[in-house]
Amino acid sequence: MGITWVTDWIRQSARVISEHRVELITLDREIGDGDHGENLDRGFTAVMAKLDDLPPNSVPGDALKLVATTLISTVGGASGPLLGTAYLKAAGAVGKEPELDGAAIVALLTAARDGVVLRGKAEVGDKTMIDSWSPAVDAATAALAEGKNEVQILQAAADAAEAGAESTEPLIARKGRASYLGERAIGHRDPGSQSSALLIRAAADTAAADESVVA
Amino acid sequence: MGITWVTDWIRQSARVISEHRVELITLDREIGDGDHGENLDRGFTAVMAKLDDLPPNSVPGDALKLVATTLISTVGGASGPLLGTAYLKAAGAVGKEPELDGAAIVALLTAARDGVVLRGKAEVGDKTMIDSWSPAVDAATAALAEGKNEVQILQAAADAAEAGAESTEPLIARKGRASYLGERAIGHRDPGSQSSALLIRAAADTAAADESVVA
Amino acid sequence: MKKLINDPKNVVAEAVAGISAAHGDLVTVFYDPIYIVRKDAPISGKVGLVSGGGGGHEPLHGGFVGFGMLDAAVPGPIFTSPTPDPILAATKAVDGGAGVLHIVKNYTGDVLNFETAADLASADGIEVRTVIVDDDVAVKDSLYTAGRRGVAGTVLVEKIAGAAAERGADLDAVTAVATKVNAQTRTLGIALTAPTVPHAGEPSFTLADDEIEIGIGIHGEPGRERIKLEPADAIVDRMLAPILEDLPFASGDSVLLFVNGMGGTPLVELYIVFRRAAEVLAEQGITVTRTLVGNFVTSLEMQGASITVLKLDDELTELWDAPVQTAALRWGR
Amino acid sequence: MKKLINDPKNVVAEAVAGISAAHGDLVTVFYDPIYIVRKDAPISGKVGLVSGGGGGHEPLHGGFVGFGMLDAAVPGPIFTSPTPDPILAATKAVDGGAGVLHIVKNYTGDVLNFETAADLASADGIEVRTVIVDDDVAVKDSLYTAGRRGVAGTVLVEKIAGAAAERGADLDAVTAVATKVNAQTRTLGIALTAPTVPHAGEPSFTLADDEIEIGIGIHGEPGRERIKLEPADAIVDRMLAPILEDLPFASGDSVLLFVNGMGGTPLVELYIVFRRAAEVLAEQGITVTRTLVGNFVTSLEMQGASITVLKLDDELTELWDAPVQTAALRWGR
Ligand SMILES: Nc1ncnc2c1ncn2[C@@H]1O[C@H](COP(=O)(O)OP(=O)(O)O)[C@@H](O)[C@H]1O
Ligand SMILES: Nc1ncnc2c1ncn2[C@@H]1O[C@H](COP(=O)(O)OP(=O)(O)O)[C@@H](O)[C@H]1O
Ligand SMILES: [Mg+2]
Ligand SMILES: [Mg+2]
Ligand SMILES: [Mg+2]
Ligand SMILES: [Mg+2]
Repeated sequence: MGITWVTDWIRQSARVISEHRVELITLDREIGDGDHGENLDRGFTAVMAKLDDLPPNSVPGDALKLVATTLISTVGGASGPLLGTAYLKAAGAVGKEPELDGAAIVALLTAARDGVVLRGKAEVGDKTMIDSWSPAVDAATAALAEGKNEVQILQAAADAAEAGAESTEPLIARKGRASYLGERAIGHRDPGSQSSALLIRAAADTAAADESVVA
Repeated sequence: MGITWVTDWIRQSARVISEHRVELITLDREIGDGDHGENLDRGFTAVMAKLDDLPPNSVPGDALKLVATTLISTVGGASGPLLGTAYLKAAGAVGKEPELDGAAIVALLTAARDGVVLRGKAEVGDKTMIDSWSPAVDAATAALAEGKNEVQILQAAADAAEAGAESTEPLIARKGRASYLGERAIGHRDPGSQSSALLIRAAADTAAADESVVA
Repeated sequence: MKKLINDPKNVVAEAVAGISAAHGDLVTVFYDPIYIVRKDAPISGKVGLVSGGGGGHEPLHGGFVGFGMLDAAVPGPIFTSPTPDPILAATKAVDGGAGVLHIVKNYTGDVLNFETAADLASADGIEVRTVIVDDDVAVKDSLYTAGRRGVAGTVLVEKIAGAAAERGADLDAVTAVATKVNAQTRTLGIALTAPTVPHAGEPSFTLADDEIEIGIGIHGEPGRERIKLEPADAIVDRMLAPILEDLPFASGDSVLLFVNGMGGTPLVELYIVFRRAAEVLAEQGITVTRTLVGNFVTSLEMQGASITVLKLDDELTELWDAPVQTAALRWGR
Repeated sequence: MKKLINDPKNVVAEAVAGISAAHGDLVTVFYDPIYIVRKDAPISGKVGLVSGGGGGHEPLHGGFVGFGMLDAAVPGPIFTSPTPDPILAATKAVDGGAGVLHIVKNYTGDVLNFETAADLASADGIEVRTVIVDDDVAVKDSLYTAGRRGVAGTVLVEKIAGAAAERGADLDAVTAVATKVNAQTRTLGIALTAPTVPHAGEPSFTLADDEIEIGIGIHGEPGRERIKLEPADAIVDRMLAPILEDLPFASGDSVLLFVNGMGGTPLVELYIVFRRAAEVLAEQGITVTRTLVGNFVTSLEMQGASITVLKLDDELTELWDAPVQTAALRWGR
């Protein structure tokens, strides 16, 4: 999978974030400050405005770096630098490769997750986006070991990320704004874990669509 | 009628104002600033606290003067100086007389009304307490001319004051806070006309009660 | 009703106790009756400035007592003008032998109670003048009505007259400059929500979620007109139109632009209002040379704002710039 | 949602335009990206002070830019920390060669975005230090959490560090005094109502008519606890208890007592709160030697208040008293 998939993924990301803007705002209003959907929507809208300027012979890493720098300079809040670093590290992991195989996809996801941890210092169970990213990385790694193809690897990651987002509901938060709430955060899904699951699902969906076009 | 009637009247005034406190606040909230009931209740509560200190051989004028100075120094707002002046002028009108006949009652009411006009410059139809006081004075004057007794004179005054208060409802106000509302004051009764009607009714009721005790 | 208060009857007494605790370096607070006096009053030979009116408009008037502004403030109960007693006591407390100016917002109650106090003070040999502030263009003025209300413009009158008094102007001159400021000041206010008077316990009026009141006073009186909520810029345009028409502000004039919050409106919104108001004045060729933004003349927790425009000249500008040191307005020292 | 705004997306941009129109003598406003810089910046040889964070807390931080306080403020969108770009631009704009101090409220977003900006500024050869403000005792502190929030105490850090920088202290010294103020400051906030973020359009949380939130932040985050409304004095007692326990304020200490309004609470209520807070401190033998009352660190139109206590010594008192000339805090000039 190459630049077409990555740009499709990015476009699809912008679409799902915009569609789920209100849902993410609502989740964040419950245990945060009510801006998460607005923040990401502002970021991905800015990404879309820049995507067409990407030079024709760009590789996946170039597109990921564009997302990274744009999110960092437009999102703000906690999610801006965290997701920005995720894409930045993902771009670094895939380097100048024009085509990404299963191993490269796993490296991309792993680097993204590690980027978030590097900046945010959260662990699984802290009720943050890490609760989506880490299971996704684990599932992708397992799928690769089982010899699955790129689409299957991303689908496994997306399934795990969605389960991970759901798994944040009963938790007390230890990072981010929800941590101020103590026990009152219980019963609410972490907005960042939800948006990350949406982004990873977008990766899987666009990979499957590209595949079927190619096939 | 002498000091007993006046002090009964004052006590009954305090009672009815306290009973109608919320009603007067509500009327004032609709076309004023919502404090009229609170203002008069504060004033008459202060009057009650001082009434027992009135020397034993006081005449009606002394009690009326006590009401005047106490209202002036405790009510504030527009109604404080206006009603205060009314009682002050009423006290002046009855002078040192120990017993008030029908003519003295009419002089008392007339002086009270004139006191309010002196300070507030309102005319009948301006949607103020004058719309109660002036008809009351007119009715009392007519009743005296017809040879009615003190109780009947005060009852005629009270009936007219109540009708006068009701007559303010369709009016546009030209004085007081309600004048800021223009046409929006239409349909609301002026709170000051209502409280004045209550005070004049209290005069009639206590006169009747005293009479029946005497009789 | 949700308020940070104790007994509704004690709101004003406890608030002035808070003013005393917070600003004891500037003012002395008296409690029975309640009035607030500048720490170093009376100042011999200086004209004393006294203002007052119902409580619930803080920082007006207590927050403006101090060097270069008021010598005393007399707060009545919430939205109820004070009785003559504390006005008289305050007048006596600040008389330095050069006479006292009463600055009175034009409400029947304030006018009558200050009138009585002035009579009593005169009887005690204190020369008292009175300036009635009536800057509110929302109210039709006429000989046959109570006339225009005094609203946010009061702060400008108090500041400028206070500066004149501080620099030694005599009673005539201080009265003249206060009169001039009032004559050159126009205000219009609007409300998004109603205030709740503590002893009443219910909002003074009810507005639907998409309604606002235009031409509101500062006592929870309903305004002249109720309209649907509009964008801030449209509301500002509506507010400025009658102000600019009423006092023939002309292209080339210099003005002080004052955007006042009603107590419950956050500063971020006041700045949005200010931005548009400055834009409109610029379009008319009117130069904003002095500015004031904030919650200065409030109506409890009411959400809303007023816009005040004062036509400046060199005299007024210089007096505005003169040092002032009060709890709510301070510069130059 | 009822607000004096135009398009919710333009709230911050239009508000800073209003700040520019109202306070153009003190600050210069940049729009793309948005940041506010002291008129005479950069000042050669002076340590530059930059703070910032989400909008909606006005006058924080833009109202504190000027002589003796901040050199620049960087407002993000409402309740959203700014991105590194404007922080970097502001840092460059105020660097006078003596280094720049970032004053950052402890929120993950603020910390991360300022961190990135500091890295980029260092790469450009500017020496940057960061002080994280975390004065909120409502939040349990621990290595394993996001830690305490930075709330109203931020104003005190900005004022005192600003005074130190103004009198020529070097970057180490300014950082040290800012760190000290933060270490000696404790705050607790409560809310009677929730704010409504413009782009969200609905209140951040819902409170019944007789409920209040204890331990609230400044972003519409719900507090730690919801209780029934109580008289103001009881609420103040509840607020002060954890403050006084947390920092062992001792009998004989001198403190600055700061009662801050959340934006929608009128001053009259803040004074009632102040009165009781001063009373409680006096009972504990703690002397209030400096005071601040008003809406300084707000949360849009939220009704509520916070109480901040700062333990003073001669150094901090002197720096607090030093002249300051900003839109929202001014004395001594
Ligand atoms: N330290 C952290 N590590 C990982 N993710 C975090 C951390 N802190 C916050 N987050 C994520 O960021 C999300 C909130 O993002 P957003 O609402 O955009 O920013 P803010 O909290 O500044 O308003 C949270 O739901 C959580 O998933
Ligand atoms: N100029 C006036 N002449 C006679 N009565 C007046 C005048 N102005 C106001 N009033 C009366 O005063 C009443 C209001 O009193 P109150 O609410 O106690 O004072 P305020 O208006 O200062 O709040 C009005 O209802 C009206 O009857
Ligand atoms: Mg958020
Ligand atoms: Mg009234
Ligand atoms: Mg009143
Ligand atoms: Mg945020």
